[in-house]
Amino acid sequence: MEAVAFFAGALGALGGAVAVIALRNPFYSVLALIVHLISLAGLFLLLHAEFIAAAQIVVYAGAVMVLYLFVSAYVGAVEEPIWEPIAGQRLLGPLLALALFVEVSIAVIGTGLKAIEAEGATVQIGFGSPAAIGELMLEKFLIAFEAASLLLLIAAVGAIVLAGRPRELERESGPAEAR
Amino acid sequence: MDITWYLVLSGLLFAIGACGVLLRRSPLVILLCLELMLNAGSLALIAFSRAHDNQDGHVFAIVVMVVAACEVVVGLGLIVAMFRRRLPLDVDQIRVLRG
Amino acid sequence: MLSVLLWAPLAFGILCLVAPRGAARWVVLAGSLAALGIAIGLAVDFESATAGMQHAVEKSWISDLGVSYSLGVDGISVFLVLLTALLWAAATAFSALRAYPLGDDRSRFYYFLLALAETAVLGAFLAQDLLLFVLFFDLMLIPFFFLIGTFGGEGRIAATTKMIVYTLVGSLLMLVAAIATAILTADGGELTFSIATLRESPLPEGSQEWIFCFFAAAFLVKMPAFPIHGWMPDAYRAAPLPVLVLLSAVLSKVGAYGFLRVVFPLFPEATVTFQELVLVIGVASILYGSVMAFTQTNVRLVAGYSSIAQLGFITIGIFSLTTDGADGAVLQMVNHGLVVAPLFLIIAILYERTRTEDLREMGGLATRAPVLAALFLVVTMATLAIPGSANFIGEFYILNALFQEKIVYAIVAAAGVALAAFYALRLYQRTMHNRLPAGAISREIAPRDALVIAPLVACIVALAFYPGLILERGEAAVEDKAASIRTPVTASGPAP
Amino acid sequence: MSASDFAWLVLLLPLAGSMVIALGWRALPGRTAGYLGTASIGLAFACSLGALISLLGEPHDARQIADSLYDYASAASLEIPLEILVDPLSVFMCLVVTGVSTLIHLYSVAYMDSDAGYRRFFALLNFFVFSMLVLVLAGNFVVLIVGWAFVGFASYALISFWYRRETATRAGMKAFVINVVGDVGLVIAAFLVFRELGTFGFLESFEAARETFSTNEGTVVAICLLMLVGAFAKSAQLPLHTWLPDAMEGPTPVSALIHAATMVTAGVYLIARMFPFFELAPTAADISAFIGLATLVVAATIALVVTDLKRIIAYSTMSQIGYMVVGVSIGAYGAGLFHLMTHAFFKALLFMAAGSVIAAIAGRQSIDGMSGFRRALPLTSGLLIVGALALAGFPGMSGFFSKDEILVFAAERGGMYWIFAIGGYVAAFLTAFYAFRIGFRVVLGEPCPEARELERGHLAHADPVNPLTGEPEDTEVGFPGPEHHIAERARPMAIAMGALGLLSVIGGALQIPGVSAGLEHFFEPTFEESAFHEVIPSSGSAWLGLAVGGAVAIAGIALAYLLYVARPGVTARLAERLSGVHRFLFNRWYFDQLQDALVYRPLVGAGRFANAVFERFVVNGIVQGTVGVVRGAGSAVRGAQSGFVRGYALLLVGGFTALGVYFLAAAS
Repeated sequence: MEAVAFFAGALGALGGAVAVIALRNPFYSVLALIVHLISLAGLFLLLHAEFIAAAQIVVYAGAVMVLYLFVSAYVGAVEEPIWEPIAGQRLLGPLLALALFVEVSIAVIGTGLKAIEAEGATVQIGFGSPAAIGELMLEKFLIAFEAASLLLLIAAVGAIVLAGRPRELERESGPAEAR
Repeated sequence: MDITWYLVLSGLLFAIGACGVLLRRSPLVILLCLELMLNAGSLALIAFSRAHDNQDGHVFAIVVMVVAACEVVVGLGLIVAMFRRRLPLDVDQIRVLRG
Repeated sequence: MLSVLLWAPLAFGILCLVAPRGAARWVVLAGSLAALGIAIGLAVDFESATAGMQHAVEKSWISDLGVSYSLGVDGISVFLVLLTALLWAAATAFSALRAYPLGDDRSRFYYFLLALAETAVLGAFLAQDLLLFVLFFDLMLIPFFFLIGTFGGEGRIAATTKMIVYTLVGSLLMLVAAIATAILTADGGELTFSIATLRESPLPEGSQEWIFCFFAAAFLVKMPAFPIHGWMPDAYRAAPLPVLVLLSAVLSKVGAYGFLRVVFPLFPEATVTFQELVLVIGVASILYGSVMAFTQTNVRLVAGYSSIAQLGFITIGIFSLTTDGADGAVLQMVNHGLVVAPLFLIIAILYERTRTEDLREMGGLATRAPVLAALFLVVTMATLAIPGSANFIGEFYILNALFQEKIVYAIVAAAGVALAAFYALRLYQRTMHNRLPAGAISREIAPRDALVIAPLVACIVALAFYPGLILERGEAAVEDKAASIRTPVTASGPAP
Repeated sequence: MSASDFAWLVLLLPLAGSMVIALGWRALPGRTAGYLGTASIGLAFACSLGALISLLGEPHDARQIADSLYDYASAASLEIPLEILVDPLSVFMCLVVTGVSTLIHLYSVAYMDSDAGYRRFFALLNFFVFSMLVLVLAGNFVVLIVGWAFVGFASYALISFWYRRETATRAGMKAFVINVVGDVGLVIAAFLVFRELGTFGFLESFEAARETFSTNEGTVVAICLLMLVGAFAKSAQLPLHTWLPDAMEGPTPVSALIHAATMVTAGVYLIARMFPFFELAPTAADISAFIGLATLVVAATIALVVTDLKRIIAYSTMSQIGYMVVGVSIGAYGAGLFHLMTHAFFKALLFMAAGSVIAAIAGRQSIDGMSGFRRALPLTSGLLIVGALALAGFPGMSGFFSKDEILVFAAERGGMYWIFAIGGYVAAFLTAFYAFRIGFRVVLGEPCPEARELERGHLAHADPVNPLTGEPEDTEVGFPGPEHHIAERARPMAIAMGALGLLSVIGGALQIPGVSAGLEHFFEPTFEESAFHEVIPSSGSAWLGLAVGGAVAIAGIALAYLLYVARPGVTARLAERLSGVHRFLFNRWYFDQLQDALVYRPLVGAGRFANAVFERFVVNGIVQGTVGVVRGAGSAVRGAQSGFVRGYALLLVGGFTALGVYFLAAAS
């Protein structure tokens, strides 16, 4: 049963991922990513990470992806040219990605991780629950938590600055004595 | 289910994301591929958490989410700014900083 | 206390970035004055009999690498710290009082860089951890790069590039050498960068030698010494004068100081091996600097090459490997700083009056400016180390020590003293005396400039009455360093 | 108060005077600065007298008092206190220096009156006196060197006092640099003393020297020769003399004080002070005596042909110092110092008179334009003649006794030393001749236009010009003031000159063979250890020497009278007939050119060469090479900086992959 769930989730995630990079229209790519994220949330559930799974769906697949959708709709569908300007990129890119995957696989299967019990440790009830995570965040990882919140704030400010009206446009159109 | 499966899956997703970053030219899609890579990382973190019965990985997954959110905000901001300045939405055409 | 001294300038520097534009310079000035106050306190409080560190601060910083945040002053550094604080206050005040950089809305940046540079230099003088020293040593480069590159005169880009190429090569060699020292000393054991600990187990002679060369390269470039002074003329020509004051008066000392602080205790055997080589470099610097100084026509370069000669004296004093010589060198470091700083400030004033830095087009400025002329005359006499000045006592100690050890070098170096008389006097005469050229105005020194220069000259005069002040306080620490050369700790088996 | 307390006061007063004038320059109206300066030196003179009296009150063998104020620069193995040595020699020098200085200050009060640098002048002049006193009172080598260099500095500052004149600034530079060469010699001598004897103190090193060195040992000869470099540079002896004639660019009182009466005799003082070393190194002492003799003769010959009034007196100074150097080098310390004193009197007087004459002729200095001032300047003319008589060694005058005493001493030592006696008398003849070349040409003869004008009560006035080059002066600050002052009209000048005239006449009475030997006796505590202490010419031979000297002097004066008064015009024909000799002498034996060619030009050439070739190719070559390497490396990897972000990403991933391979390899 668990295996079925895993493969279903894995297939969804992989399919979504491949679709993201394969589809020509960014709008569809975003939709594919949503599929991918939801499948991933399923996998998280299998790993007893209920809170993360919930956050994944609500925050990621929900809020963040909506942002992507808006932007891609705003920008419009831009077809990428077929012609590749960088010599070797077409060939080397997938090759390196494959090499990366092979390396990770070797690392995971072949060498260092034999010590991990196949099924993982037995976990208590409450593992991955919001309560447990919250406790960790506010005690052990308080500084990381605060740093993350600061980062968010800065990002928000940065986005406003970036997306605001371009300065020079303002100057050009603004009153002459501004300069 | 063997934890190894999750890890291999995570590696595969990461490789796919990397491949996308290397191949796609629309900044928007590159951002999406970055999300893929980040999520592959989250998956590995949570899998390790499960293996070790240690919830620290969960916290890091949340932090990764935060980072992803920030990146989205800034990245999309950049894209919108580029669009409004009528710059081409193609990373290959924005190459003033070359040697 | 030392931490406050070290970080106060930077703190004020950061404060100046958020201060209103008009107040920025006063904020940094306040910071440098605060540092000066603390430095004076340190000097007053100084215990002259002990060779060890005083006011030491010791905290583990990067424990895995054995790097600690460890500060301290001893007889060698206490007056250098005071000199640094004094000259920074002077240069900042000189800039601030004349609202330099003129009409430039980057002034906050300028003052911030000044403050950053002060912290970096103080750090280099205070650090008792090898890696910390190297970090501060390299940090000094950054503000000066921007100060010259942004606010400099003609040719500043080429000048900074040259300077960076030179000093960066030196710095990198030093970084490698510092890390190698720690790793080789630890020999698989626990890493430490503490100078005091490293000193107890010196390296085998073979590794000492190449590490010595790396350190020496960094220090000699910084000084600069002949023949690796190639960055000096361009940088001196381009740098803004208040910055040049610091570059010439303080930064050059860090190199000489490094020999005493790092090289002597850590690489005693290599020091003995290379003594002759460094002496040759020092004597060559003296002669070359002097001869160049009296053929130059640019006033900055006259002062610049004279600095090369003076630093040559300091080098040979240190490498006489005696207490006398090194003590004289410590005194001479302070003297040279005290002398060259007002010299460059006066050059700035002369430039305002003549609109040129070419000696051939200057002259006659003494007429309406007796005070300026008197101040300049005192500085000139101290530059040429007239007996009766503290500079003379410094040179006397240095040459006497060398004379007892290596008589030939001492006699050749003594020729430099006579040459100094010529170039220093030439600088004074060609600017202040003879006829006033067309276009030049003889005008008395402005009160705001006198406020900066007069105290420096007063320091020169006061020190002339009692050079023993520095000699006596430096003696114990210098003796400690010189002793490590005479009787090196041999952990690496019996000496051959 | 003990003698050393007085000595400290002697030092302090001129320094205080100098500081007060220098710092209060704006607050001192009119001649206040001048009188202030004079008073401080006068008080110093009084204190010197106090030191003398309290020293005489001490028992004979307690008349060498070393006293230190504080540790000036003691650390490690060096001990350098601020130390003075009060003994008959230093007190004698103090008396001469402060005494003559007081009078010259007084003279300057009026003479410099219209100069815009009045206060600067007195501040510097007082500083000079202070430095000179440091020099003579020094109790160890370091303090001696300090005083030595300070007088050099004061001399420089006063030579180039009129700094708008390029000739003056160049002369100042020359004087200073040559003096620094001397300083370096002295410094190295001190190093050598320290190395061998382990001390810088005078008394300690003298004692140690007698124990350590054997006679004529290489080291002690080296020490003495190095000291001689210092002494000769300061005392303008061959070949380091070229600065002294140029130093006449300074104001006349400066020439009188520094370049005649006091500073230039420092070398003589040094040799006398260091006599224990010189007696251990007779070779060095003989070299010194021969150089003194050479200077004596060379300078006297040059003085025969030079036309600039002040420069004639300057060469005369060199020549007279030659006498003193001969004296102290052959062991006639008392006689040498006696001549130092009398020379200070009459040479200062001569310069003062010359200053008065130059003022009367509106600042010109060539004696070709001067004649017949006897009625126009009665006082000046009279005192000029008195000075010339004393210089010539006319019987009864001060110079008569002091000069001959040296020569008699030389004869008394016999053997080789006869050369000095004979050479000295030859030079004495030349001296008498040139002394009256000045005297007769200025005083006698047809009055020149300026003199006539002055007889009618009007002081000549002309636009100021540089007396050497004739170019008009830049009349802002830094030139001789617009007005001139002559002794007949300025009381301070008259008083100072009168007092010196009196001293020039009676100064010889201190030590007349067979009558009085006050000075010799007074110096005994200092020179007690001297080997030549016992060499005292009998009064018979001394009187014989005096008779020869007197005769030579009168002969010289007579020849001068013949050539300049009885048959004017002969000299011009003589100069034409012997044009080669004349040109040689007029160009001062080509010493300047020699120095220029041997020292200055090579150094400047080396600098130019270094600048043009070395700096450009070698020093810059290093950096150019480095830059080339960096640039080459840069352009090699430049292709990678394509600007394609994805290209960079590819490199990044490639790097990752490579790292992964490395880690996997390392782990397996």
